[in-house]
Amino acid sequence: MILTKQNLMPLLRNLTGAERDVFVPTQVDGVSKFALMDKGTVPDFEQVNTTMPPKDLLFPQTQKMYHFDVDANGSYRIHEYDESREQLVFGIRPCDMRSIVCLDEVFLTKGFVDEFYANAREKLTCVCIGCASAAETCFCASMDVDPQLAPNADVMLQDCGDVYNVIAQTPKGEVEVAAWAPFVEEGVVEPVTCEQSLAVSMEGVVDKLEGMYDHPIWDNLSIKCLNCGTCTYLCPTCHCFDISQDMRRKDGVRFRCWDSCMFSEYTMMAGGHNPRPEKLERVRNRFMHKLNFFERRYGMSLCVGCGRCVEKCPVALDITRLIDDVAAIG
Amino acid sequence: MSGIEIAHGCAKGERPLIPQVCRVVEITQETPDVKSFRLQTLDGRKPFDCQPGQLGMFGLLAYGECMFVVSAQSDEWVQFTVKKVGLVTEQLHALSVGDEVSLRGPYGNWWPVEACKGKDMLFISGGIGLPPVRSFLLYCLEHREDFGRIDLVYSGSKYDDLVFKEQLFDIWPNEPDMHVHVSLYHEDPQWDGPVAYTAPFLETLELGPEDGNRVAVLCGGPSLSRTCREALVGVGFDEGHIITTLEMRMKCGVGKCGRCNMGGHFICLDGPIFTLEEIASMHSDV
Amino acid sequence: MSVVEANKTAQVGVPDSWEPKVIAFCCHWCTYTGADLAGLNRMNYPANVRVLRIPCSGRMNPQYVIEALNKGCDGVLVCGCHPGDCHYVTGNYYARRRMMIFKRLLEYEGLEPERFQVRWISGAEAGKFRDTVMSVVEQVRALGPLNLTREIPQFELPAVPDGQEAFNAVPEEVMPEEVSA
Amino acid sequence: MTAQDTIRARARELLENGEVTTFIGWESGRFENQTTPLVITDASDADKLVCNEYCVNTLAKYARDVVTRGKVGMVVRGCDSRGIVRLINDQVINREDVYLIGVGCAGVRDRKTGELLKKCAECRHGDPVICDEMAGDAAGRPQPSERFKEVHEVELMTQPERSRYFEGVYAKCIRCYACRDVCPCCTCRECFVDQRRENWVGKQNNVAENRFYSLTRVMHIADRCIECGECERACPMGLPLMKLNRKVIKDLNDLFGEFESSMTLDEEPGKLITYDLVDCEEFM
Repeated sequence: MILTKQNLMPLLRNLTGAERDVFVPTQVDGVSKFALMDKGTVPDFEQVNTTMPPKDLLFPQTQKMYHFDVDANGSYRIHEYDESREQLVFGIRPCDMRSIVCLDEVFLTKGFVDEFYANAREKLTCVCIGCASAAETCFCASMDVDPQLAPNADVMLQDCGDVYNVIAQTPKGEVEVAAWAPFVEEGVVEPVTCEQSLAVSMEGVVDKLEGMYDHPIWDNLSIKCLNCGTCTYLCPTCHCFDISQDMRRKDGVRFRCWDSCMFSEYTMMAGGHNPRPEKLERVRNRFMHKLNFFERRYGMSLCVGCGRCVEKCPVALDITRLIDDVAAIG
Repeated sequence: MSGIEIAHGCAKGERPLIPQVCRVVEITQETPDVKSFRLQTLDGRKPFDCQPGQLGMFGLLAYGECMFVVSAQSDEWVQFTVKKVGLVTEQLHALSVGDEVSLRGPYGNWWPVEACKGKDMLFISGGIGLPPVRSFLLYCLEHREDFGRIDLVYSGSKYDDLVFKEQLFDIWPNEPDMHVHVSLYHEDPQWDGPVAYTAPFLETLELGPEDGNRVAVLCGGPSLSRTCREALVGVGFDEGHIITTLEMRMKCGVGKCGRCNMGGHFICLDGPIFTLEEIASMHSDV
Repeated sequence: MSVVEANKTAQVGVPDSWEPKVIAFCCHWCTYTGADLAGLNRMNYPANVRVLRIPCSGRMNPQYVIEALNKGCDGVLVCGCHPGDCHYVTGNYYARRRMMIFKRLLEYEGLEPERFQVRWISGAEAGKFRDTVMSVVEQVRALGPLNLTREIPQFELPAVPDGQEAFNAVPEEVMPEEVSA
Repeated sequence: MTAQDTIRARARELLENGEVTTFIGWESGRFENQTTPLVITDASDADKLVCNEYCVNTLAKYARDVVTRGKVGMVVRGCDSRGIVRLINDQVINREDVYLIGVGCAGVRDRKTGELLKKCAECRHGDPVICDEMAGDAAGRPQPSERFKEVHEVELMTQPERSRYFEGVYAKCIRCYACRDVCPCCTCRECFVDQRRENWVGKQNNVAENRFYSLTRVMHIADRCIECGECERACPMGLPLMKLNRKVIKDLNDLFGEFESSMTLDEEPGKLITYDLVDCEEFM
């Protein structure tokens, strides 16, 4: 089926119903992120990917887990929040769809299912738009992500120049596309292949990293790092969180919020011992987690090649240069 | 001679981050800064069933929660032993019997009780490292016939720092075929026993590996683990027969919040119990 | 539309039982004794103010002001000795500079000037303490509630399950005897 | 002999004769016109050093991390040198720990748009304020026009407008702390943000906590800020942080007299840690 780009806006306006929040990539006050589509928003499908990743929809930066208060005879009561709502994200890119696969692995497998994430994930419908052109920092093709394909998206819109090739990939997708009848026509068009200027070879990098724990490469890399949290908060696959509470007299809310392995108190223990005290251990841990640890544990790389950290790092620390340096080592 | 088989990533559960409200039924003051708390649910039941060595996230709703080993359990309660070192533990030490706390669990794997059947057991721990070791020791004493000779090597910096003194000096020495060796790091007027650090003290006891029939269980601070590992390997122990329980900062307890990782393994989910052989193969920043 | 009217519109959602909460950081050597003297002389001043003793106005950390405003206070008053009377000689000179800069910064960020005030009140000026407190409370009452933490407005509760009585969000102390229908 | 060649030659020389253990400069990044900080320890890497109009990072704070390895050689322009003065005056490093090679700076450009960066358009001191030697002539840049233009614009807004404006600013902040980690004035051993036991600022990301963090940081660097604008450049969300810092500097100058921090090693202490009996009085 085919959707012309002119029909895109009418389709979007038609989709924004009352019972579902539609998120589109747009500029909000100078920050490009996925925001709620209402009358005023101008979706920006030309920009390849947003500065703020879509993980905010599934795993908000601050998520209230439960509220506790004291009942009549003075004992605590716990009320769980379920703030998940029916959501549709329109215009998510294949690299971000691939990051959702990583988040699903973390939150939904290995003996414990995180029900906050599970509720949100179940109620999320993803309409993915493929990329016809890539930004200079995109390298998703090197991280086995096809810029025009997202297997786990509900509906895939392959960019074919001035039309989209509409493919419904899940039952939820079929239901969705059925409702688009007035805007789409029959036919199949060849998608545009997306050229990427930045490419790295991951050949043997994962195994080489295994033995490079004490290699001087980490020292040269971590010296220039500021240890701020920009790369971890902008990365679509970073999922570390902290749990804390906010009190008002005897009742309070316990919430979980994003945390970064780059912060010094991330692994600080009560007795004062910190297994990762210096920048070197933290930078090494972050890149090893992206390229090796996650691969060993879940069988897929935790880097999807979206290029956000390459673009926004204040000191231009570049994961692709690390991959090249590791590949170059004998 | 392969090492001891340990189950990893075997804890299961629903709604992992939501605690249940429990009540403190008994508090025993072990040392000036260590207390043991026995917990029951509000209606008097055992909060959860757990294997020896498993962890529980015990804390106060107003201040936070920390991960502790279930140092003892019975049919009605679970017991945690808490040393006062930080914000939450300080508030825990201010609790009195009947107060309400938050508890969730059980998390982590457990001591390989099946794999160690029929073997001699050598428990080594220092200071606040005794509670995790005690959970295994109590299991061995309950199933005494399944295990051979049991040795406990325990040391602390001062006499006051020794935990579970009553069991240490009165109950355990009289257990069949069980030998308790206690030492202090420094001279102490109340103590006339041996004064030595754990590793040299261990060497004086000549407890050999009995060609694979003895399993060493180790739990203590980073320095104790390192020195005792060298002492044990020096005496001939194979690293696959030395089991330890690791400690790192934990927040979720279910291998998702990412901070207690050693390499690709999460200590709260795949651990905390590993053999030294497994730890050697991981990227260790402990 | 003057500042006060502008905020009058903000008061639409305010229950008439609302009472402003003002916190007063009082220097132990002067203002605290002044407040004590006001009590001795049976001077009454509105109960909306909570007095917090600090060793010297120089000890006044700007973070306390923001923390107080974040945690639900509607106004902050910082009082210290008159310049020259400070028990620690230079405490209030530093405080004067720091508070002048901080007051301008808060106003620059959109806080109404009346919500954060600083006064020098000596140990003998009980009357001045009472008048200051009364004027600050009246000014803050005119401005209405601040509730900086709109994200956690008295914990909008999840649906209260099975028949437990709903949690009454109005703080207990000022809960009127019987909640009018 | 361009400045870059002089720097490379001098860096190689200093490293070879052991006068410095490490040398801090920039190297070119992967993309066109992209530079990234570089710390070299052996002389053979000296040819990687670049010094052009796209070196956007201020290097001062790296001296703190590397000084433990021995004497540090470094390229300094206006903002870097004031950062080094700041570190020395805050007793984070000593003057003899660093060997400074000065370079005149005409402002650096954005690698994509090629335009002068905002921080350089507002920069008041392009040439280094201290250095051991100069590798190239001073740029002698004209003083920028209106230092406090942005601050005036915000001050002219009405109170509700300002409140909404800063509400919007703090709603964007994601608390990544890049502004703190890039600032040469922010050199506390343990920042109040990491003191979880005291829990000064909560970890949740809402306007109230973001404002608490931001206001505290502004007050902590109030009279020491060197106006390098790195915090604004490093912020991934584009928060106008210099509007806050410059507001405080403007007030300090108006109330307590003109003063520019971190210009000389023997400068008088900042206005907030000194006092004057005849300050104007508004709390009587």
